[in-house]
Amino acid sequence: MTDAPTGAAQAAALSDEVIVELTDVHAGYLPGVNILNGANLVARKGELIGIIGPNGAGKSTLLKSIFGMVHVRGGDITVKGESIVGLKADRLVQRGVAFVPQTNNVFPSLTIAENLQMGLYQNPKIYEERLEFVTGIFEELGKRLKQRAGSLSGGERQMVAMSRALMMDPSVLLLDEPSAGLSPVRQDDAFIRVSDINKAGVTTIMVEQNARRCLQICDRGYVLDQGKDAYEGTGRELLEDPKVIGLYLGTLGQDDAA
Amino acid sequence: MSVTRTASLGPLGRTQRGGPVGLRNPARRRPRSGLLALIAALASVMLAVLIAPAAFAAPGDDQEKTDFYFAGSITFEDAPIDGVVIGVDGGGFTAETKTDAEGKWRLYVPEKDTYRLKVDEDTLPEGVIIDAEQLPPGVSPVEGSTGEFDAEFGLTGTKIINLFLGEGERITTSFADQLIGRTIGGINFGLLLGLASMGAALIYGTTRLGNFAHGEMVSWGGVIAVLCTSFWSLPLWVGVVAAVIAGALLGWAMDAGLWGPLRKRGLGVVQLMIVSIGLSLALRYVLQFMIGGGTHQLPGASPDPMHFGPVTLSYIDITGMSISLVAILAMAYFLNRTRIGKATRAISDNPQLAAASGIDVDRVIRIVWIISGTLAAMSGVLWTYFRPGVQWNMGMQMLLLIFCAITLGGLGSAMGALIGSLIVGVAVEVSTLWIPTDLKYASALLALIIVLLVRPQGLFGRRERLG
Amino acid sequence: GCSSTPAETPDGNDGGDAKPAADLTLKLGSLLPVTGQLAFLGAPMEAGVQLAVDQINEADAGITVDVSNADEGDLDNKAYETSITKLQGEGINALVGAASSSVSKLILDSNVNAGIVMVSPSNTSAEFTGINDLYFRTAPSDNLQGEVLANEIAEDGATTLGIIYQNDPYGTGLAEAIKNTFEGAGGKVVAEASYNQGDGQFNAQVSEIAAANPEAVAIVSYEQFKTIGPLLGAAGVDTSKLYLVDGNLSNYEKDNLSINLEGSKGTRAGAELPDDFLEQLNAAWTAAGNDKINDLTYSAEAYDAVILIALAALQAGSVEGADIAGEMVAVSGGTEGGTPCTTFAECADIINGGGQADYDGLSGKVTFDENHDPTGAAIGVYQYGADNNNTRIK
Amino acid sequence: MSAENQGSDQSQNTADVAETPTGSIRRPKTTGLATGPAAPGVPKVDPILIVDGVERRFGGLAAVDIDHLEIPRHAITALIGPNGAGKTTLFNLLCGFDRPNAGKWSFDGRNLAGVPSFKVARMGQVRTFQLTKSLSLLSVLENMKLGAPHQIGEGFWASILPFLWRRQEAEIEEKAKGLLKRFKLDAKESDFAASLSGGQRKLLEMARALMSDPTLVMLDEPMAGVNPALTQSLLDHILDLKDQGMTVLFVEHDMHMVRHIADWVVVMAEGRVVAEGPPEAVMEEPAVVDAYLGAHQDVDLGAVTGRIAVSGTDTAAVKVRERIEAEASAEIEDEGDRP
Amino acid sequence: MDFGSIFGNTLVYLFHPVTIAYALAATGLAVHFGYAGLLNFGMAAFMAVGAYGYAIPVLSFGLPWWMGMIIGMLGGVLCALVLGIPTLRLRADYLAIATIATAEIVRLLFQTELFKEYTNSAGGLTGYNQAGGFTDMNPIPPGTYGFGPFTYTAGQLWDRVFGLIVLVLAILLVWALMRSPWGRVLKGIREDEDAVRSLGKNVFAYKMQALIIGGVIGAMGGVIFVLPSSVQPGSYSTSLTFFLWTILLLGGAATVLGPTLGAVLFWMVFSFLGNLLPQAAAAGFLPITETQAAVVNWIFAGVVLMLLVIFRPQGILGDKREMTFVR
Ligand SMILES: Nc1ncnc2c1ncn2[C@@H]1O[C@H](COP(=O)(O)OP(=O)(O)OP(=O)(O)O)[C@@H](O)[C@H]1O
Ligand SMILES: Nc1ncnc2c1ncn2[C@@H]1O[C@H](COP(=O)(O)OP(=O)(O)OP(=O)(O)O)[C@@H](O)[C@H]1O
Ligand SMILES: [Mg+2]
Ligand SMILES: [Mg+2]
Repeated sequence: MTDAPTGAAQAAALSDEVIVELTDVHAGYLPGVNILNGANLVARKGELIGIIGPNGAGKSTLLKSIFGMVHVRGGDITVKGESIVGLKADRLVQRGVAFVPQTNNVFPSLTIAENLQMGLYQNPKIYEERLEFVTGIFEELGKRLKQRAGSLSGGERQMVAMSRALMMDPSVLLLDEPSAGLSPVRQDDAFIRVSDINKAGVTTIMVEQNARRCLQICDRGYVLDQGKDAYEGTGRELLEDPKVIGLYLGTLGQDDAA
Repeated sequence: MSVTRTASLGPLGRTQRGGPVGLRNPARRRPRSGLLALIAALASVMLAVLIAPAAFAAPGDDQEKTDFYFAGSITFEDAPIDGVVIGVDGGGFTAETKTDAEGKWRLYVPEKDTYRLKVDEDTLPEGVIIDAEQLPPGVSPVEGSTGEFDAEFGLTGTKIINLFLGEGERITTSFADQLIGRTIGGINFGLLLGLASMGAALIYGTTRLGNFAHGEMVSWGGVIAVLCTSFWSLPLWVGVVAAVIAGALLGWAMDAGLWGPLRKRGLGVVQLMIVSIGLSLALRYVLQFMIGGGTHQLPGASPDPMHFGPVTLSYIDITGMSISLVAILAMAYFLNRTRIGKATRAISDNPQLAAASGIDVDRVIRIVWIISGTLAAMSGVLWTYFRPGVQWNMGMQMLLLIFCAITLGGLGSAMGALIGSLIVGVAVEVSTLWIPTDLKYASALLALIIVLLVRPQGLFGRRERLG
Repeated sequence: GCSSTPAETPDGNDGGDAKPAADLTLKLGSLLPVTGQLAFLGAPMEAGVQLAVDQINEADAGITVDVSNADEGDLDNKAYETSITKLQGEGINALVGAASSSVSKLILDSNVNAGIVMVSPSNTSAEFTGINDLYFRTAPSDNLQGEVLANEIAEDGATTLGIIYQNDPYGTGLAEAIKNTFEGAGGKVVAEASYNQGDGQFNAQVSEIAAANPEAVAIVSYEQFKTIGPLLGAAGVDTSKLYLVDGNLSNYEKDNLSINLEGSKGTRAGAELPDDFLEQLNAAWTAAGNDKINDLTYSAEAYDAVILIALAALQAGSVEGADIAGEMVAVSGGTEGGTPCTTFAECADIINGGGQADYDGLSGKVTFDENHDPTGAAIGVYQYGADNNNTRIK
Repeated sequence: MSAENQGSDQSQNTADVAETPTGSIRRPKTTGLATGPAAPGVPKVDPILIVDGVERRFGGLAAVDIDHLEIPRHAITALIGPNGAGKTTLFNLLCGFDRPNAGKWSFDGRNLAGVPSFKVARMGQVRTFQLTKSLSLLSVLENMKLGAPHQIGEGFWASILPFLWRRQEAEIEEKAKGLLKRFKLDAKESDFAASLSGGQRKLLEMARALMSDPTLVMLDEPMAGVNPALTQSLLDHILDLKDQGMTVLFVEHDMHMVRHIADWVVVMAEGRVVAEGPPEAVMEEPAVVDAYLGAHQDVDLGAVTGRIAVSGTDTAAVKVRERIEAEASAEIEDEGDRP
Repeated sequence: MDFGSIFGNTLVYLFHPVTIAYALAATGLAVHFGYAGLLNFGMAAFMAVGAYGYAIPVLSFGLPWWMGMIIGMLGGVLCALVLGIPTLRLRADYLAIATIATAEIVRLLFQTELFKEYTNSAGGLTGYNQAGGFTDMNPIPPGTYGFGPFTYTAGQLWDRVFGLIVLVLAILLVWALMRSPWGRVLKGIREDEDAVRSLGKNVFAYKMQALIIGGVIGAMGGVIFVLPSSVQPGSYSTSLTFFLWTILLLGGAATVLGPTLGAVLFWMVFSFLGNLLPQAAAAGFLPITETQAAVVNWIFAGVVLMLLVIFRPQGILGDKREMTFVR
């Protein structure tokens, strides 16, 4: 039912401009312990990149290292051709990079509206306009703008987190497990929206444990294991690679989807 | 101001027994006849006229002076009685004197011993006697007589025996008036405290740092003002402006020189708290180094108060209260409505995420420190006028109350800091109507604990949800 | 090097001139507040110590005093803790201090253990009466001062009195003495309000007093008067009927007080201080590079304490703490037969001449009784003029 | 335990499962749990947890409002429902972490209303948290050990006397290590729990809850963020535990997992139980599909989003895609487009 | 400058009743904060209760000294209960302020004139060691012992030895407790009490037990503190608590020996500065007078305390790794 060549063709059709590039990145939290051991990744303009891998592989660490939240000890990270190693997070935001962390991704004591406002802290003028866009995706939020994010359910928080990042109309979007905790219908919506946003030209890098869904919409995917990119390929190639299935995707989804 | 007339003072200062004690007791002695009274009155008038020159001389001038004397004054219904005859007798020595126009008398005696004193009750006004029961403690009445008693010297060579006869009148403030007056005073104090608390609450609300050096930031304002005015004799307004600017500078310097770098090092809040304790110690003694250990007054401190019913306020109080209120409300607006204000709360929740949202965390925190320093310095100047006086450790003296206030209101809440401060202020001022004054701060602290018992998150705090 | 040998002073004995009789070097420590809540008290006392030491050393009467100052601090910063260790480490024989009765009590045992004689210039509480053989004080007793002040208030005709006092042994003791005497004279104390040391504001206390509307108000405080005084004025209390005590009887001319104290009175122990006493103090004090002082509170007591210690050492011919303590009563005139003298040089001459001196100091005759309390102190009564300075009237 | 349950539990081969970590065999479901036709509130043959009229309001919002609900014993029950349906809130209430405005509930026949959370856990009803709660500055192993119940050494006086608790401690440690291996956390055993990744925390949370051998374990989205391959092997573990007599109640949005292991499914929406029944049946209910599962459940998202060509026969995908495009394209075109 | 005396006076604090008393109190605080995560800013109250609990029974009721000490420790238990019942349910930062407040109330109650009969209000208490009291129990024959800066009379040695015995016992107790499952639960509570609750542990009871244990150790610290001196309400101000916290963090919060090490270091730093600066000023190395040096001393002390915490935030014995995760 899938049609791999089409996907590949589409990827090829994208511009070749490299937006995000990690070359041989080494990074870690504790002194002397590297979590990323020479990770490489390329995201070209308009690409939707999926990253999958086992728990603790370093996927979140990879995103955090792009966003300057982890000490990068070796290698280089460039965004739009410029090295951004050591740059503060708010500078990256100025360059149009948005990030949804995996955990602690909302401001609990702020209301939903304020959380969203924080999303476009640097450009508050377009609030109304963007709010409409975001609440179009997650209608639930629109109705409870005054509720404090700390009292939201897990899924609702996730929606707020996504929305916050989408508020600022980024040119590069980093998503760490955006679908976790969302109900199936919202998950699908989220994937579709991410895909749509990406199609509109936003380079997107997405970490997902909902690997099948993720790879279905990705242009290219990376499998990260033990801090290194173990596999790379188009979403379809990875989806069908038996090794990837055996080690990372499992067969549960396969059975049911079939 | 409502004025109460009290029968508080009896003749000899003890009125608990009720009624106009010390007045001649009809059961014990009948009033004299009209004739005698007339004579007595005439005599006293004549006497007064005759000895008028002597009245200008000090009491006791009629005697040979020694190192030891009895003295006192005699009044009836608050008016001095002139010409009362008092005699002393003991150790073979006797002497007599009369009270002067001020009701004063003095009797020198040759040595420190027990003497018997006798007031000639006939020279007292009509119907007045000296009730033995009402004599001061330590003066023992002689059995079977009135107006006669034994008195002894204490450690010194002087023994005073005042006889305040008749119903005294003392105007005291009624309880209700005291309550009102003190409540207003408490609000005044509370607003001042609120101004100081705002800064601490702001720092806490942004960085989760309980800044124990905040007291010194308050003192700093007062110290700069006093340096400018008292030490360098600059006009007051210069001092005040300088204090506020210096407050902002201190806030800036603290963040730029200390807290900013420490944030980069990733110290935990408890570690930072201990650092702030060290800083508080260092700063406090820097201030002592600057102005010494004494108290200094700013020009114009404690001007004449204005009276509004039971409430007395000076224009400084009113100015201070207005400034506090405006500043506090402005802060509340800043925190809840402006972008940076919201950013402070966002940073408090999660600095990393705040940075990831494009907030320049360091810059916002810098601004917060500057605002906090400014507010603290302003409250320092007001505190200087409120107390009044500048002292190197005056900020530390209110630190606990500041913490008490912001916790009571709910940590991190601007409105909470204001309400908490008012509660603390009123508790401190009003509670001593019931409890000893040396426990006045305990009342504020107790208020905190009671509030936390009922609302563990403080008045304006919110509980986090679970799961 | 902390063991205590008196002769250990590296260069204390320049020993140029010939010395009469003995040749003693007294290691004297002073533990007075330079920091902390009582910091304002420290300088006058330190100056008193310095002046006395200078005079003793100048007199060259067979005893040299090698003084070492340490900071008493307060109970909050606990400076006394390391200071006393330091002084003991230096092997002092005698100590002038502490100023605060709490600190005196805290260090007493360890000083006694180390055989140091202690003379406090400002402990007034009755609790120190006979507390230890090695403990003396030159401050007048609360009871005496309280009685003088209360008599003064009563004699001025006040029927009612309000008292604001510090809740510490000094304040409570004095307040109680004032109250007892005043009520014993037929007056009534209608309001009492105490505050704790370190309190920042006194509004509730002043309100309490003002509400009772007493004719006179006694303020038993230290420097806090500078804050309490104006508050009393603002609360409508008659500031010409305030009564102050030795802790706060200062000249307030330069203090910008905003109230006029004219007519108010206060008490302080001792004869009227010589006119030039302040100048002498400042001369001694500023010689060491310190800022000038304006205040004399307890400086005479500190001065007397040093002179007495030196005289006792001279009389004993020894600088051991116990020996000094043994002669303290005698040189103060507590035993019969002493020849009165008023300066160190004078007294030292008597002692060196084989006689017995009876030192009558600036803070009074300071005659120690068997409990080591000073007796015979004359309490002076002072009155404020329009310039907020006080002059002695009795 | 009902007779039907026992009948259906037999044909089960654990050895098979262990061999193939990714291709586990579907085990037969426990059936015959309810006494009547599947409908909200239907009584169970052998309920372990009975909820009656429990209501929890936050301001105007009724987060939980359940008339009657029974959870069957020795079975795996899935609690599903849209975000904000009140699932976590219900968990909080049932475990004593929150107090309802009204209602009562019982566990194993014992009334739980007003019972503090720790006592609930001691009775054998243990939960995990959706937003994980790891004990950051304790090692992973210590986290696990803390999960063990009835430890002698946790008493104050006994703790000073190691000989009283050493043996038990050794047993606990062994068990903890076994579980950690199973949950692929053995390599992190001595690291601080704070250094775990998001998914690893979920795993730890679950493993820790299992340390206490609970009668009823309540898992709040246990597999969100866990790698699918690992999920699969863990599901077998849960099934094993069920076979050993444990009851499981879990919240999950991963429908594969629900289909795979749940014997019974309860659907919540807006605080109420809107449907319950065996998984296949419930997931076909139109209301559930509409509000919760969505139309794309079984459709390749690549097709929906137009990333892969859709063959004409795949009508579902075509329809969905058309709808989506109609709804969204307008917005995205004028707002999402960047110059 | 006489470095011999400077170092001598500094070394004195290696073995000193004050060091021991502070070490005890800080050990108690380690149980509270280091292990149980209770932000107890009321440690001064425990010391006060210990001290008064020891002195009042001896002075007012004529009980023997050891009864006094037991009552002092019971005072610690009581104080823990009084402090804990209202405050233990609070969030950590609220707890900190509530405990400060409670401790101040306790101090003010000891200081007020209301209970003068027993507490002697601000005058404090003395004389509880005399006449059949603790001093008379001294088993050490009179004489001087030791060498150099460590020279003691029998009485001084007795104070120290007794204090040291108590300290060692307390450290052993804490060590035993913290390596047990009980200690594990406590540490769990420090990290997340809800998680521990969900595992079936009675969090409140554990917190209370910890508060009591730490409180009793702190109260014992209070007793040792007053053995060679006197009970003064002013000693128990918040600055005492602050100093104890500094000590705790200097040594390492969740360590057994850290508090003791911290106490030694703390007092040695204070003493060193207090000796060095006036001498340096007198010798002309600093452009200040000796009097000013006393003030500058405190500025330095504050700065040094800051620096110690800044450059060794986990404390001397603490685990550096922990600092990566603190917030
Ligand atoms: N403390 C609170 N204050 C206000 N509203 C709350 C509070 N707690 C929960 N809610 C609301 O109650 C509803 C139910 O929340 P709950 O967490 O139970 O949802 P859930 O079913 O677990 O959702 P999810 O699948 O997203 O985790 C949500 O809409 C949430 O916003
Ligand atoms: N703050 C931290 N300090 C130390 N180590 C950490 C920290 N965060 C993560 N690690 C370690 O780094 C490794 C990678 O973590 P990371 O969060 O990047 O994993 P991940 O691939 O995102 O996993 P998951 O899918 O579970 O989220 C893990 O082994 C984890 O233990
Ligand atoms: Mg991750
Ligand atoms: Mg939930």
